[in-house]
Amino acid sequence: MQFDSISAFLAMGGYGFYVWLSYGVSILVLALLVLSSLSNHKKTKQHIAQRQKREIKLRQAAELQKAQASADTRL
Amino acid sequence: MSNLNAKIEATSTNINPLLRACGLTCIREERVLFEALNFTIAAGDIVQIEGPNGAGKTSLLRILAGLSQPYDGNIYFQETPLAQQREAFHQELLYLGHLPGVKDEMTAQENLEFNLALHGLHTGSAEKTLSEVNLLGFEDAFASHLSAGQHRRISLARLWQSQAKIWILDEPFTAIDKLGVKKLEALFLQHADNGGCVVLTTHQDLSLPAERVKKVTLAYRFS
Amino acid sequence: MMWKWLHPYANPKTSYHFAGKILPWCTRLAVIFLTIGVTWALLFAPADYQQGDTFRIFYLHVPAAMLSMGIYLGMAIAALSSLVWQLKLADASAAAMAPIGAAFTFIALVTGAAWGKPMWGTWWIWDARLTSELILLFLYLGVIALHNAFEDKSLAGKAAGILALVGVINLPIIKYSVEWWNTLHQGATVSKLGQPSMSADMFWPFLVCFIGFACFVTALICLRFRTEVLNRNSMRPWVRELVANEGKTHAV
Amino acid sequence: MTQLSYRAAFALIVKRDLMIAFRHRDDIVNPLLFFIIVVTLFPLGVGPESTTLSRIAPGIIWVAALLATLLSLDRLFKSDYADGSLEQMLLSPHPVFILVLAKIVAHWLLTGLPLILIAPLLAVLLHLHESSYGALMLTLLLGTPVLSLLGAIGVALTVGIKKGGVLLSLLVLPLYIPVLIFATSAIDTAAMNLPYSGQLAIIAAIFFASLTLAPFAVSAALKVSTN
Repeated sequence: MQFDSISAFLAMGGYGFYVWLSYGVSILVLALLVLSSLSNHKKTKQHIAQRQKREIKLRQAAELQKAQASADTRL
Repeated sequence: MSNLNAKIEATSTNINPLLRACGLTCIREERVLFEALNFTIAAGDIVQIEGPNGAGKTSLLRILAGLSQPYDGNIYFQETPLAQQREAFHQELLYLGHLPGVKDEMTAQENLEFNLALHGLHTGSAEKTLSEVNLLGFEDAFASHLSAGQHRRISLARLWQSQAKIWILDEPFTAIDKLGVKKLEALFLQHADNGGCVVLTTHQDLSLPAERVKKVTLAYRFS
Repeated sequence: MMWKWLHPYANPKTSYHFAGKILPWCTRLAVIFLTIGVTWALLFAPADYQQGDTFRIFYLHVPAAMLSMGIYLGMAIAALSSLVWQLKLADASAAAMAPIGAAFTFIALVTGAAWGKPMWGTWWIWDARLTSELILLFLYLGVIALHNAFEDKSLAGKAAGILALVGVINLPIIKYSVEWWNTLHQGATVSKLGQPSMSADMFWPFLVCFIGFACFVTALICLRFRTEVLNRNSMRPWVRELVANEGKTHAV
Repeated sequence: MTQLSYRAAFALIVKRDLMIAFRHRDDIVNPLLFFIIVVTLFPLGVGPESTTLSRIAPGIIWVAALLATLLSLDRLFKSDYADGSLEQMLLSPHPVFILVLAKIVAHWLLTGLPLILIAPLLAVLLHLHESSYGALMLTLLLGTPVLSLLGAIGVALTVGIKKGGVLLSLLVLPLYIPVLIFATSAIDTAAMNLPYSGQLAIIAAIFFASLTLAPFAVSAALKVSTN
């Protein structure tokens, strides 16, 4: 252990601000990166699920239209 | 998964096709336009690509011309993959897309001459060629003074001088009057009879004899 | 053309699941190594006899700077294999790497400035290493911006790949020119941000930190790679099944 | 069928691009005016002191040249892309390398060359050191083609993107840094009456490297953009 007390640890021999700034910014940037990557992953899956639902709806609508058209021609 | 989204009504009897599409798959903006598409185009064929809007007709033509890469599959020109003989293939290719490729800063004649020169051709008489597309008297007019329809006709004029075997034409009849369409159709027939082939998309019905026109039908896919 | 189908990791589904398998292991390793490394660096490593406790920034700055260069190189290699061997997944991994590399470059810049302030008395100095790191950041931002500008993700990957390759050819030239420019204009009073000869009790925490960051980067690449694979294959049946299954488990 | 030789295809495209540019003269004149105006802004901002000006003159002229080139890059492929001529050129039976090189040469003749011709005039305005004129001309002569070549990569990548202008500068400017550094240093060295052949040799090396490599990158990029 290089430091006698917590206050000495925080002071970092007078350079506390610079050391903690570096560590703080690094942790912040990396945390943001991890969070954005996770949320991107989740969003992509949601997006795909949404598209699937839309496709099913479109297909049903097209089939309905086709059925109606063939009914019309029979009349 | 249906691989039968394309059907060919007349199968070619020619053993040695000019162009062969093998397992073509095209994906645009996360949508499969067509999948595992197979067909052959032989000398003498006039092939019409059919299908609703968004079915991938233009994408198919661009892939055939070698402008776009398919997601999967290959195009063979005289049984060799396109990628291996780009220049030899382009020597035999005339592609006209949606955009006419006409520069506003050049005259109709200069545009025609440049486009032909790129393919190593000289216009015997630009005047005569331009008159085929109803542009007689516009030779010296700058393209900026001409209409969009006239731009299209300048680019179509190349057909009369072309020596390429394969014509790939995306909607060649837009902005062309009835007489012009007749003329073009006659030209297509003549080209096919001379051992060439024509691949085209069109919204209008072709008035060519049905037995001469092969059809490739693309269906609209939801996924 | 055939071998890419024979090669199991050229298959999106296989590589998606493979990346999913290494992801938790890399995460665990990263947590372990980084915890040990950072504690060691902050609490137990000795202070430098000249630079004092500011030297503890070194344990962040140097791994970040090394990784920022390494990731760019990795991105360029991935781009090359995508362009030359038509590996569709390679550009997905290149796309996955760009933001991570940019983040590490940014960290290297900020820690470099924070280290420089007590040493040089100014936040920014046109030091060769910092300047080339700044230019590297621009290169990364260019790749990311180009990737975002395309709607179609596979086109985006190809375009960004070409740029990454051009960048990697330029990078040594830029680095050399900046170093040369720096020696030309350097005043006599400015001492370079040098690494003092490292003693063993400084080297080991550095190594542990570096390994920790490397594992962290690998884990992040796996995660982002999976997202990119999903993005590019959203119309494939296996992706549909996967998404549908996950939707069910969430609903329950 | 007659096949055009590579040289004939090259000449054909250079001639066409020059003809179009001469009929649309604003495209040549505007970047030049920009170059002149940017250079004249500096004395107004920094002050008319001749010692300061002559010290920063190489940097000003070169940065202004970079920006003027950047401004003119758009016309390299943009209009050809928009009206479909680019696609026709890519479909012509010539190696894309030749076509791309021809377009870049035409671009340099229309922007790089005028910049070189007008640079000594601006150097006079900035009180450039008398012994530096040779170095200024030589670095511009070797450096501006590099700007056109590297810039072409950026344009080829962004030509299909709707708001590609700002993106283009982000992509291209970092690549210009080595040329900027070596060129200004050559001019500075010349001002001290020292030999600057080392810097010139490096710029020449960069020129030849980009001359051989850039057209390949541009062709690959154009294939992506027209896809």
